[in-house]
Parts: sequence; C-alpha cells; structure tokens
Amino acid sequence: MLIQSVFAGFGGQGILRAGQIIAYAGMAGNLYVSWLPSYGPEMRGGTANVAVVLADEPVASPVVSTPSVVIAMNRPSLEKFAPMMQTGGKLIINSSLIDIVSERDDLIQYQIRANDIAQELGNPRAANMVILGVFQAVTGIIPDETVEEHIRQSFAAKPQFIELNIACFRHGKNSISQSGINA
Amino acid sequence: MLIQSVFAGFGGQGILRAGQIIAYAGMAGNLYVSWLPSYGPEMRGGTANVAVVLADEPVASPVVSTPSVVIAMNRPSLEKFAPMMQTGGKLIINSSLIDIVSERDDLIQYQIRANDIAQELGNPRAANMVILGVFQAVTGIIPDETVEEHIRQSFAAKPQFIELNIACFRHGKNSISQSGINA
Amino acid sequence: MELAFKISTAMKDVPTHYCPGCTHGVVHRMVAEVLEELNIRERTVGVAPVGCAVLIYNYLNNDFMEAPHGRAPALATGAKRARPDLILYTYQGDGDLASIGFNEIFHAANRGEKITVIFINNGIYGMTGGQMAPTTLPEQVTTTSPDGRDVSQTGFPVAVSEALATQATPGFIVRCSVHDGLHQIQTKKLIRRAFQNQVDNRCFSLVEILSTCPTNWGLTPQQSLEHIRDNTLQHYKLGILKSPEEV
Amino acid sequence: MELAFKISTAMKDVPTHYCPGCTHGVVHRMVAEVLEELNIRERTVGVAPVGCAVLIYNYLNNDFMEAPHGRAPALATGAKRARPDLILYTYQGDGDLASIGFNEIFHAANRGEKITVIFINNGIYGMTGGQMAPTTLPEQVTTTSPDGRDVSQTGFPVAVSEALATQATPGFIVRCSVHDGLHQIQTKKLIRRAFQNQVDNRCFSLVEILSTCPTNWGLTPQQSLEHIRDNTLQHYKLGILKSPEEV
Amino acid sequence: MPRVLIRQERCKGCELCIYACPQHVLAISENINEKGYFFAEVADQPRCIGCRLCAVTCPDQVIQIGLNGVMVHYYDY
Amino acid sequence: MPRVLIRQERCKGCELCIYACPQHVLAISENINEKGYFFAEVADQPRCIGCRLCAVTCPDQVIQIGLNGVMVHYYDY
Amino acid sequence: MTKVLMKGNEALGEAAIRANCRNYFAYPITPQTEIAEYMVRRLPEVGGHFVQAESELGAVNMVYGAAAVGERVFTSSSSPGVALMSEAISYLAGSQLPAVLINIVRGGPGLGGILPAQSDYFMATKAGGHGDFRLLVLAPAGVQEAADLVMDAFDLADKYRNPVMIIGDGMIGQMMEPVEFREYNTPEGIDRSYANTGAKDRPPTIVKSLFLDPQQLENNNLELLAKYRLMEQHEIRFEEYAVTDKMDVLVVSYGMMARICKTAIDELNQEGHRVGIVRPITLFPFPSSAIYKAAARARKVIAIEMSTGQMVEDVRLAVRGRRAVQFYGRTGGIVPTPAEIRQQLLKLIK
Amino acid sequence: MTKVLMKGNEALGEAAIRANCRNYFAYPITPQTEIAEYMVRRLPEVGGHFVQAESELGAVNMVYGAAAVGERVFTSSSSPGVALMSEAISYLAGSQLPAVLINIVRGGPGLGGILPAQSDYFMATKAGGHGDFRLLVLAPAGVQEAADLVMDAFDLADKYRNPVMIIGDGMIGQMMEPVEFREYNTPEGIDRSYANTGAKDRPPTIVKSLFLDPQQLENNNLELLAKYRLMEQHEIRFEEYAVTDKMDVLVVSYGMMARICKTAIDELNQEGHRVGIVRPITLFPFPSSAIYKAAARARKVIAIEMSTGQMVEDVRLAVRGRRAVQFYGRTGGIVPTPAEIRQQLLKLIK
Ligand SMILES: Cc1ncc(C[n+]2csc(CCOP(=O)(O)OP(=O)(O)O)c2C)c(N)n1
Ligand SMILES: Cc1ncc(C[n+]2csc(CCOP(=O)(O)OP(=O)(O)O)c2C)c(N)n1
Ligand code: SF4
Ligand code: SF4
Ligand code: SF4
Ligand code: SF4
Ligand code: SF4
Ligand code: SF4
Ligand SMILES: [Mg+2]
Ligand SMILES: [Mg+2]
Repeated sequence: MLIQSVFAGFGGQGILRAGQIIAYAGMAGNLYVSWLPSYGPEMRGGTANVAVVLADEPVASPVVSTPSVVIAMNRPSLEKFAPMMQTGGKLIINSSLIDIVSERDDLIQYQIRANDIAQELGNPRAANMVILGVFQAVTGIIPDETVEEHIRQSFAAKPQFIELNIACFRHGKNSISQSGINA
Repeated sequence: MLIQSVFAGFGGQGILRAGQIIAYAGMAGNLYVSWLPSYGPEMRGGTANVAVVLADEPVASPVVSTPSVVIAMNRPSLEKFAPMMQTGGKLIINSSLIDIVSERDDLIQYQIRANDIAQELGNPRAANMVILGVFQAVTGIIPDETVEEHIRQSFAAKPQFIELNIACFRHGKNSISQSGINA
Repeated sequence: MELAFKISTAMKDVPTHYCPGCTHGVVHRMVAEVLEELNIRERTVGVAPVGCAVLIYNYLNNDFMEAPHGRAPALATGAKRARPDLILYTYQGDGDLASIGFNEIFHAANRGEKITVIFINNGIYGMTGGQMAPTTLPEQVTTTSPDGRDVSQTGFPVAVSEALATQATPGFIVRCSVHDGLHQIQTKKLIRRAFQNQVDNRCFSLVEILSTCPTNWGLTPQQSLEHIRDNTLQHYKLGILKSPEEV
Repeated sequence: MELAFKISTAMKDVPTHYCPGCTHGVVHRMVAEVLEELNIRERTVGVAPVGCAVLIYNYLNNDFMEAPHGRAPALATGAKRARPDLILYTYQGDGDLASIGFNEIFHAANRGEKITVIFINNGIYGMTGGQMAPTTLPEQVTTTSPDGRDVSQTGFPVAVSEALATQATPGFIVRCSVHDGLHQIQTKKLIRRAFQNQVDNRCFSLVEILSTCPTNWGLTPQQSLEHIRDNTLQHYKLGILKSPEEV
Repeated sequence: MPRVLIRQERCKGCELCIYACPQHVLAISENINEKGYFFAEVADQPRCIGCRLCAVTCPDQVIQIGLNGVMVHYYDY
Repeated sequence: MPRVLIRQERCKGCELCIYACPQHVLAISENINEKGYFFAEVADQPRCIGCRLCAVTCPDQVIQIGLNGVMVHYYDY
Repeated sequence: MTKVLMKGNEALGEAAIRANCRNYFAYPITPQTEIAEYMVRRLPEVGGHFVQAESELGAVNMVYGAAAVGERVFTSSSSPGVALMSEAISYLAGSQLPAVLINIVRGGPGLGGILPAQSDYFMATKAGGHGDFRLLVLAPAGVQEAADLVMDAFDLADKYRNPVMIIGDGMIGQMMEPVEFREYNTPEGIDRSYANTGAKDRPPTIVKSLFLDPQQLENNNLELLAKYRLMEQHEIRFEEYAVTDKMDVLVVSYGMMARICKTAIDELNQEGHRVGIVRPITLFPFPSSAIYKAAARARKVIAIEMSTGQMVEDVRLAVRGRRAVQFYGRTGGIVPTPAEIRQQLLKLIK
Repeated sequence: MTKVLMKGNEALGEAAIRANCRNYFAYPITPQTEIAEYMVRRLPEVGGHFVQAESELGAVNMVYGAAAVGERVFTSSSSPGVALMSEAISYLAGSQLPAVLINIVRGGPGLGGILPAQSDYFMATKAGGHGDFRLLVLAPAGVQEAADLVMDAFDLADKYRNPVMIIGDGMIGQMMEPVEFREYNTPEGIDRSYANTGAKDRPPTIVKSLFLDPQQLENNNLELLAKYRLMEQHEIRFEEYAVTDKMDVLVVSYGMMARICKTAIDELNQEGHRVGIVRPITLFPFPSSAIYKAAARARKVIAIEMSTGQMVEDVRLAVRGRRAVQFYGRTGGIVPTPAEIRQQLLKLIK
C-alpha cells in the first residue's frame, strides 16, 4: 500500500495543515508517513503544496513526482499537478474556485464545492477540512476516528473551532458517493 | 658546481643586499641562481638571513639546509648555521661582533673584523661589503668585475657611497690569504 | 492622450514577485524613473542583493550583476574602479546591508567609492520568511524574536546611516521613507540626488529608505505604512545626515 | 624592600617579541595589572587577535583562545553567552578590528555583549610589515601607500569609536592614548572601568588606545610618541564617547 | 481633465492607491483579475484632480495618469 | 627613599623611560646586554622622587620601583 | 519515548538539546532556518543560549568561542553559508575543538537555488577550508537517523576533539517524518582540560592553531592525522542492503538519494535482478573497504548522487580499479525519481 | 626582453600587468603581501586600479565586480585568506566569470604558520566553495614559470569564462630567480557579450548564479561540466622528467616540491637507479592519463607533497589500482631536502 498524495492550493488555504493532519493520523495508524512541503520561491503569494506519502513500508522518497491522489484547492494547482498524476489516480477538485476538470480520462475526478460548503456550515476558512473529508472518503486507509482525533489535536489551541472543523470533515467525507464523480 | 650559501646577521646589517648582489652577479655570469630570504617571524628584531644558491645547472631547491658557505655577521647566526654546514664548508665570521669560532673541525673558517675595517675605511655600514669581499675570495666563481659592477648598480641611487663600498669589498677580498684562517 | 504619469521605460513591463503592497516595488519604480530622467540607464550597472530584491534584474531595464549576500558594495567598488565611466548602484535590504554586509558598506563609504546605494530598511528578513534583522524595532515579533525583540539580549535597532555619517570621508547619507505621498515624493528627489552625485563624480551616496514588509509584519499594506508613521519613525529620524557640501 | 611599582603577577615573566619601544607592551602590562587588581585573572579568558599581539597568550597569565583575523568579538560573544560567569576580553589591532573585523565588533557592540575590548589603534598593519590600515593618517607613508595615504582614493581614517558610539545600545566607548605618562595613567583607569563594567554585568565596553609602531612608522620610540601627540591627536579626539550612565 | 488609467491585470489589490487618493476616486472592484486579486478601479473619475499620488504610491506600476489639457502643478516628481 | 630597579637583561633600550623621567634619573648604558641592546641604567639615583613614570611607560616590564619609607602620592595608578 | 511527527530541521534542533547541547549560534538561510526558529523557542526553556549572529562568519566564530570554553555547541547553515565558514572551520579543526556543524545542502554553485542537492560532498569531506584537516561527516537518510546522528555527533566531536559535520539536503530539513528520540546520557569522563575555563589553580590553557615553529606545526598536523586514522579504524558506518554474491549492479549512494535508490532496487530485485546498495553513513571516514568488498561481488558499480559527481571519486578510490565505476547524477535541486533510477540501473543490467 | 632577477611575488604582479590586466584588489597576508606592495607602485604607471580591500571578502568581491564589467582582474592571498573567499569563488564559477586568483600557500590548518606548504591542494582542486564547480589550477615550479603561467591564466580564464587559480608556496613568493617576460598579446576576439557594460543598443546583460528553476540550475551545472570536460581535453599540462621504461620508482610531485625531487632523482639516476617524475602543471585538469601511462612503466609509484597527503588521491585515481601509490609528505612549513627525498626513494628502490 502506497499513497503518494499532493495537497495543493493558495497559501492560506490551510493546505499544509490538512496534509499534516493526515500524516499524523497515518502515523497513529501505524503507517509509514512523510510530509514534505514545497519550499521553493513559488511559496510567496503563489501556490503552496505538500507531498504526503502513506505506506505500509518505509517511505523511500518523500518527493512525489507522480501522485496517486491530488487535492487541488485552486486552479493553478490543478493545472500543475493533474498532468503529473498516475493513471487511475484520484483528483479532488475544489469546485468552489475551479470551474474546470482535468482533460485526462485516466483519472478519477471528484468535484466538491469546498468553500461553499464550509461557508454554509459557518466557517469559510474550513474548506480544507471539507476536502480532507473527501480525501478520507476516497483513500480510506486510516480509521475515521483517528483522523478526527488529529483534527481535534490540530485545533487544540482554538477549541471553539474544533466541532465546526469536524463537521466540515464529515460533510466532505459523506458528500462522496463511493463510486466516482460527484458534483 | 653548486654553491649553497647562507648570508646571516641582524636585520639592518645589509645581509639581504649582499646576497642580492651576489645573485645578480651570478646571473650576469650566466650561472643559475636563486635568492630566498627567511621570512619567518624571527625577522622582527631578530636575525635576518638569505639563502643564495649559485649553480651551473638549474637550481633545484632554493632552500639551503646544508650550506657550503655561510656568512655569519653576528653570533646567533654562527650558532644557528655552523652546525648545519656541509663538511668542508666555508664559514666566514664577522669577528668584529663574534668573539668565537665554530667548534667543528671539518670546516674552513675565516675571521674578518668586518665592522672595524668598514669603520676604518670610513663607512661603518659597509661591513656587509667587506664580508662580501671575503665571500668572493673564498668562492671566486664570478669574475671580480661582475661583482663590482653589481655593487655599483645596487648603490646607483646613492652614488656617493659607491666607491667606498667597492673599497670595502676589495679590502675584504684581499684580506684573505688563499689558504685558510685569517685573523 | 498625454500622460502626466507614465510607466518608466527603465522598467521592464512584467509583473513582480513582490507581495501585494510591498514597497520594494515603489522604490524600484523610483530608481527606474531617475535612470530615465538623468538619461543614464544605458551606462548604468546595478548590483542585486540577496534578499527579496534578488530578482530586481527581472524588473529594471539596466545591466545587473548579482552579489553574494551582503557584498554588493564590494562588487560595485570593483566595477566602478575598473570602469569609472559606468554608473554603479547597489540595491540592498537591511539583512544584506546592515547585518552580514555591514563591513562592506562601511568601508565602501569610508573609501568614498563613487557609487550609489539604495538601502531598503524594512526591519526584517523578508526573503527568508521574517526573521529578526539588526534594524527590527524593540518588542517587534519576528520568527526569531517570537516574544518580541528583547533589546537586553539583542540590542537596539542598528542605525546604519548614523554610523556612516560619523566618518570623515565626504558623502551623501540620507534617511527617508515611503509611508505616504509626501515622503514618497521626497524619497524620489533624494534618490535623484544620490545618482546625480555620481554623475558629477562627487561622492559616495546612500539613501536609506524606511520600507514595509506587510507579509512578515503580519499587517495589511496600509497598516504597514501606518506602522512606519507611528512606530518606525520613533526610532529612525528622517533627514540628510551628511552631504558633500558640508564637508 | 617594599615595591611601589612591581611587575604584575598576571603577566608571565618572559621577554616579548615586540620591537623596542612598541606600546603593545605597555598596554599588555596595564591589562595584567587590572586583572590582578580586580582579582579576576582566574576567571578571565582573553581572545588573541591576528596581528602583532597574536602571541599575547605567551605574555598574559590568563586563559586564551586565538581568533581568526578580525573575529575575536564573535569568539568572545560565543564564550560569554555560553559561560556568563567568565570575564571575556579581546585585544585587537586596527587591521583586525577596524578593517576585516569591523562587522563583528559593530554587532557585538550593538547587541550589547558584556565583553571588554582593548583596541590598539597604531594606524598600521604591524605584523605584516607596515601596510596601510583604515586608521592610517592622511599622507602617512606605508608600504601600500608609498606616496602617502591619498584620502581621495582611500578615504579618511576610520573612527571606530565614533561609529560605535552612535548606536542606541548602552555601552562604554572611550578613546585614550599612551603617548605620555599622564595619558598612560588615564588609559589604565579606563581599562579598569572597562573590566569593572563587565564584573558588574553592566554593558559592552571598548577602550580604543592610540598606540605606536616605531618599526613601521620608521621613527624612534620617542619620536613615535611625539607623532601621536603632534599628529594622531589631530585626527583622533580623546575622551569618553559613550558611557552606560548616560543612556 | 485628468484620467486614471489602471492596468487591472497587474493590480495586486493592495489598496495603497485607494488610501493615497485625497479625492476618494478609487475603490476595490468586486471582481478578481486573472491572478486572483480584487483589483483597483476608478469609482468616481470626475473627482480626480490629477495629483498622481495614486500612481506614485502603487508598487506595481499599475496606474498611469492621462491628461487632457494643463496639469496642475501640485509637486515636482 | 625610592629606588629604581632595572632588569637589564630584559631591557630593549627603547629609551622611553629616559624621556619619561621628570628627574633625569635614567640614562642609556654604554654596555649592551645579552640580546644586544644598550640597556637603561640609573645614572643619578638620588634625584629620583619615586614617581613611577619610568615604570609605567616601560613596554617591557623592566622597571620596578622600590621604596623605603612613605610613598609620595603623585597619582593613582 | 514516544514517536512524534517532526520536521527534519526541528528534529535536528531537538536532538541537539537532548544531547545536552545548550548553545546554538546561527544566521538564517533557506532551507534550514527552521532550526533557528525552533531553537529560539526551545533553548530558553532549558537555560540555553541562542544568538542570531550577524552572519555565518559571526555564527561559526561564536561556535569557536563556546567550544573553547568547553561547552557543547553547534551551528547550522546551507551551502553558501557553510562556504563562508571555511576559514573558521579550518581554525576549529586546527585548534582541535569539538563542535557540530550542520549543512542542509542546496543547489549551487553561487547563489544557485534552494532545492535539495548533494553538491557539497567535496566541501564537507575534503576541503571546506585551508590546510590538512578533515571533518568527521555524517549523512543521515531520514529524520529519525538525523536525530540519532546529531546525538552521536556531539559524542564523536568530544571523543576526537574534532568538528563533526552533519550533511543533509533540503528534503531532510523540510520533511516531516516520525521520530523517536532515544534516551541520551552524556558519556562520562570527557576530558575538558583543553578548555578556557579560567586559570584557577592551574596554568592557563591556550586554544590555538598558530605554531610558528614549523616542527611544532607539523606535530600538530601529525596529531590531527593520527586522529583521522583512528576515525578510519573505529568510526566508519554504512548500511548494506541487498548486497549479495553475483550482483548485477552495486549502487553506492548516500543520504536521501540512497533511499530513493532503494525503492528502485526493491522493484528490480522483485523482477529477478540482483542489485545491491552500500550507503555510506560516514562520508569521512569513508567505508572504502566495505565498498571494495561489495564491488568485488558485483558485475558493475555505479555511484548515484545529486551532484555532477563528487563522492564517485571516493568510490573509485575504494574500488581501486577493480571495477569501472559508473556515475549517475542530477543537480540543481532536481531530485531523481525511483523510476529514473530504475531506468539507469536497467541500462547497466543489460 | 632581458632577464631580470625578481622576487616571485613581484614577478606574478609584473606578469599580470604585461598580460594587460589593469585591476588588482587584495588584502595583505604573508607570504604574498609583496604582490600588493608591487602593484600599488606599478598599476598607476599603466593607468590601472588598485584597492586595498577591507578584507579578503572585500577583495574577491571587488574582483567579481570588475570581472562582471568585462575587465581583466586578479587577486592574491594565502591560505586562510583564500578560504575566506570560498563562497565568492563559488559565485565567480557559477556566474561564469573570468578572473585570476593566486594562492601562495602557507602551513595550516587555522592560523598555522607562514612557511611554505602545499596543503591547499584539495581547496584549489576540489572544493574551495559550495556546489559543483572547478577552478582551472596552475602550479608553477619557479619564478619564470610563475610569470609565464600568469599570462596563460588570464587567457585561459577568458577562454573558459572560468576562474583560474595559480597555486604556489611561500618559496615561490619570496625567492628571487631570473625571469624573462615573454612578449604578450591579448588574444583577439574575446567574447565579452556577458559583461555589464551598459545596456546601450542591446538588452541588459545579467551576471548571476541564481536559477530558481531547478532545471535551469541543472542546465547551468551542465554548462559548467561541459567546460571542465573541454579543459580535460585541451588544457592538461605536465612535465615528464627521466620517465623511462622499467623505472624503479615513478615520483609524482608538483610545484617547488617537484624541483627538489628532481635533484634527488638526478643523484639516484647517476648512481644507476631509474627514477622518473611526472610533474603536474595543471592540477585541475589533472594529468591522469600521463600518470597512468608512466606508472605502468615503473615498479613503484610515490606521490610527494608538502602536505599530509592530498594530491596523492588524484594520483591513486589516475593509476586506477594498477600500482599501489606510496606517499611521502612533510607539513607545517617544513620543506623536505633533496637528501631526505633521496632516502625515501632509496627505501622504495630496495
Ligand atoms: C551567505 C548567505 N547567508 C544567508 C543567506 C540567506 N538569506 C537570503 S536573503 C536573506 C536576508 C534578506 O533580508 P533583507 O536583506 O533584509 O532583504 P528583504 O528580503 O527584507 O528585502 C538571507 C539571510 C544567503 N543567501 N547567503
Ligand atoms: C584572513 C587573514 N587575512 C590576513 C591575514 C594577515 N594578517 C596578519 S596580521 C594582519 C594585520 C595586523 O594589523 P593590526 O590588526 O593593525 O595589528 P598590529 O600588527 O598593527 O598590532 C594581517 C592582515 C591573516 N592572518 N588572516
Ligand atoms: S516578503 Fe516582505 S519584503 Fe519580501 S516581497 Fe513580501 S512584503 Fe516585500
Ligand atoms: S611591528 Fe610595530 S606594532 Fe608590531 S611589534 Fe613592532 S613596533 Fe609593535
Ligand atoms: S490622480 Fe490624485 S486624485 Fe486622481 S485618482 Fe490619483 S490620487 Fe486620486
Ligand atoms: S496600489 Fe497598485 S497594486 Fe495596489 S491596489 Fe492600487 S493599483 Fe492595485
Ligand atoms: S620613579 Fe620617577 S623620578 Fe624615579 S626614575 Fe622613575 S621616572 Fe624618574
Ligand atoms: S623603557 Fe624599558 S625597555 Fe625601554 S629603555 Fe627603559 S627600561 Fe629599557
Ligand atoms: Mg529586510
Ligand atoms: Mg595595527
């Protein structure tokens, strides 16, 4: 088992944190994990992204050059990472901000209105948790409780936000039917 | 033919210049020459010395570790270099300032009251030329005129001193009988 | 239509990598305008720093060399001595000039190198993500002064211009600011004088410009300008600290 | 017989390598006397420079580390931060401190490192045989200014103490001289204050001492002292430039 | 008659021009440009006195000031 | 009664003590020491007032001042 | 001890603290500034000392000062910053001071870029400074190993009174991986008699590298040389993986690059090829004899680095002509993928 | 041209002037300060520019500036000063700027001493700085050759747009020997299109080593690598002396050390032994194949250096295991005598 994922978006969209929660949860779930943010100059004002690898053997390369799962929180991220994906890879698209899908027909694509949903649930900044839910739904190798536990830990300093973030996560998770594209 | 000589004394005794005159004259005489001053910290306030090599083949090492000729202008120089000399080497001692000779019996030693002679001839600072004369007498591989020519060149900036220096040189040269120690 | 304010031909027509509201862009434009106004762009060589402005050569339309961190004044010295007919300027941040490179600027100033230095004092290491600079204000929070700069441990903000102005070699040393229109206009004039000095082969010139880093200050661009007005100016007095006429 | 002046126990009883009449020896003795008087020799660590005083550890009877050229203040900083109970001092020449090492001294002073700096300003590179220093006087002949220092090319003498004194961090910055008995007595007192500040954990202290290099100035020892009186003092004003009490 | 010319695709929405304008001519648009910024736009052109402060303050060379007629000389620049 | 004690083998003959002495107590010897320097010596001990200036100025720790009796306090050192 | 997920840079800092190091001096530079940002928070909690130096020259010379007074100390930087330290590193080695230096390598030369690279191998192992000296160089291949090696580094530095360098790349610095800090106890009986701790009841100590008498200077060099020979006897570390008889290819690679190679090797071996790897953990002393022996068991040998070819020279020296040593490298911040390595290895296998 | 007797340091400076170099920036350090002291008098006579820099950092970065505006320029220093220049030297190489650097080596590490040494071989040839780069390194064995090589150095620097280092030791700097300056003409058609000469009637030039895109940075590295390969093809220089078939011993040694070896070799050969020497003149590119071939003709091979063993690694690489390579070295400023070398060689002969 080897999940080579990339979480990508604007700086400030909570992309690194979402990746971290998954990495922590993976570790707690006794998986081998690595989390490697891009730290290039593209950081400034541009996109931020992090490669998260989950595996049942030691992680060889933390660099993900052909991702099996991509979370694209904005359009430049989709344009950058979709072409690099493995055949059969899962592409999760924040359709609140991205009005296209990838032209590749060898990917499984999921669209979710993450910002809108987060907004509706009362916290526009929790779009990352919505999409994390989708990630959980389509990968599903860590128990839900473990992920939720680490969402709680991640927001331990701001307990007032915990439940809302959990709600967003669950909404994201449940908004995906088990098979295929969802609008 | 290989002369590995060391000219040694206090800084200010004109030791480097004496060596330089010989090196220039050697070059003019179509010999291979090298001139290498000590540049260690002993320079400051202590002794100054220069290794001058004259040879009819290219000079291998400008460093003279077993000199065949040593000019000792002061006692520390004698004490330092006499023990390093080749058997049969020629040790020229400024007996104005050094009241001993080397204890080695395998050297040819020459004593010359260089400072006194220079003083008597009217220029106490020309002791180096007196002793250079001795060097010329005991080595004799460069024509006298060539050496004198280069003494002239060396003092070109102060022409008033030229003849006096030449006189000192000649006196030194002539004060040495062809065979052995001279007092 | 005639243009009362137009984009300088000494700038390349490309977007910059600077964060929104970062005043690096303002000063870039002023330098470009001066090169154009003095008609010296074609004989001017800039020296890029290491700092957020490391890519300045992508924006200004003159020749550029890129210096190791802090060494721009040495590069400018070598270039200017070798080719006195060229106009040399460095553009440096406060990490670059006031920290690692303070020796180079001090001695270039002291030798009276006929170069022009644009010194962007934003009180922080912008490019590396917001560490404390020697010019960081007391109590200011940065990633390496997370509880605010503790002057008892790290000292007070370094005053570069004051330090340089004490020395006897004639020079033009000024501090100005771009936190509002008035000061921007004045800054532009001082930059022009700093280049004019070089055109006239007069003296070393340094223009220290109080500048912002909204991103690492954690403020909006507007708040950043207000921060200069309300806080930075308490520690850094504006004015001409030294001018060649005096000496 | 009682001794009204005796050789300090903080000095080793060995001859120095200094040239006859070189005032390095005078200052060495004063430092030793202060260590003895303040009873701190046994917890004092000196930092040797690269310069004629590089062998100072052969003469003073306290622990010593030897710095790369110019970096003594950084060594002292690291040592003092790691062991605040020790007394740290550097002893540096003007090539060491004012040229290659000016950045280190400037920032150590500005951070307010609680160290003591003895700065020997003899206006020349003694150890390497008499090259121009940043502090060389205008028109002074050195091996790298054979026609005399040309201030239009090399700038005016660097005033280290003035530059440091401009900064806001509290400190003790003084300039004194050893060219005659009166000034020697005063210098000793200032050195004592500079160490006392550290004993009291008060502030950074630097004592700049106008000093001689008879050998490379080409003067007798006595002429050298007169040279300070008649020439050096025109360019370098003596006095307390900054004291912690003021700030 | 001054005219503010805004290259909206270059604007980073920093709003500095808006605060700089003494006449409240400018405002932030409700739309975003290609780079994702809410850009500056002219909200009230007739109030503009052509003082150029918006252009002087813009860090991104977004603004030029056009002029029909004589320029009022508020300051040298 | 002050007494000037000179460690002649240490002296480098720089003469600074001689110029420093207000009483002209000291002079350079006609002899040289082992290191080859004409060393300082006491030429006129009775003139000595024990002011210590010679010792303060000597760069080579050559001079100590001995004292029999009370020291006149010219200056703190 | 429990496992925590930690950024490499932070794990390096935390490991130093657990190794009872209380002094850290540094100047910011990507991609390792997080070490400073971590230490500035952590050190005060344990009574330690941090100064953000005015430059890398300042930082490394502060390290010199703290080491000279007998305290554990380290600094960290990235390639250009480490190059700036060259003179002082030579001084540290010449004065026989223990200290730990971390280089999180980025692409060069010059300002280069900030992405991962291994192009400072020469600088670390041969000559990051003037004169005859060596650093003991440790190259971790992940966050856990980085933490472990930091602890060892302090002990080794004390054992040999020699600076020890940890060399990683941008990946190690920036990535998070699980890490468990082992129990650490400072070895007993570290001899600090060299240190400047105040000449109380003993003669002064002098920490120096100046020996004007050439014979003394040669003696100092011979002392150093003797230490390096001892290191070669006692400190060589490496990992062998899938090293068998009759290998098609032996790979030599270090650091993160070696991990990537291993993935490619696993794949190939599952397909029935025989590829093994020796991963040097100490770059100096270099595991020459292990490589020599392993090379003898392989048809072909290849060194793989994120550089244009530096360690390959040591591999060739190790193999002593017994096999031709091939080289594959990428530079400038490009991290080769397992697939890319696989392809290179396949070329050799055929 | 007539022969003059000249100090090595001065001959280096004079040769630079005759090679039409008009810019020199330096900071004093023994044993090469005479270069500056000479240039400060000579440069004004020819309209050149000298600045005594505030430090070696200042000096080498002034060199960078002058090189970037397309002018010939050089600096000189000795070991610790050159180590300080490491970062900037990497920048020079990365930015592909021509410049000449002179290192008159003294004993190290650290402050070391001021007497002759060869212990900066690694720093010159492998890694005087970070990243993948090389200097072209020339090692004269006397004052005449030093003068000749300085002239070549400027041409080579321009040809490859790469810094060239002349490496000598304290002896070369301090000794006087006869020297004859050859006629020199700057080669025609040097391409200065890289230079910052003012963007008049052309787009701006940018002299830089920053490439944030790793692919571009790799490309820059590959450009550099291609130059180094070209140097290896075209610029290798060495001297063979008494290299014959069936040698008892082949010596490899460079610089003044090689001259001393030659005396010992002459003596031995007169006594009927067969000893030859290969003297590398370019240390990078290294004359590997000449050494390989010569080694094949000798029973034994020995590298002799004034260091604890640096070039010997390149000799071993060159010999590729075909012969064991012995080593003899002295360090710290000690210059071996011919007699001492003779003794070492005799040991091998027996
Ligand atoms: C030798 C070296 N040390 C450190 C760095 C890392 N570095 C890059 S930019 C910078 C500081 C930038 O701050 P500043 O000069 O104030 O410019 P700003 O980004 O604020 O405009 C540092 C430390 C480097 N590139 N080289
Ligand atoms: C990095 C480095 N550069 C240069 C030198 C050579 N050097 C030794 S001492 C010195 C200058 C000494 O002058 P100063 O500091 O004024 O001390 P002084 O000898 O005058 O007391 C120099 C340049 C060195 N040792 N290391
Ligand atoms: S980080 Fe700061 S200085 Fe750099 S571009 Fe952004 S706002 Fe400007
Ligand atoms: S060279 Fe000058 S500073 Fe050095 S010891 Fe001699 S007189 Fe003193
Ligand atoms: S020109 Fe002046 S008035 Fe007009 S929009 Fe700009 S700032 Fe406002
Ligand atoms: S100042 Fe410039 S970038 Fe900022 S909002 Fe106005 S037009 Fe846009
Ligand atoms: S103590 Fe005073 S009076 Fe006596 S010899 Fe010394 S200087 Fe002269
Ligand atoms: S001052 Fe000291 S060294 Fe100089 S002459 Fe007097 S006693 Fe001798
Ligand atoms: Mg800044
Ligand atoms: Mg000095």
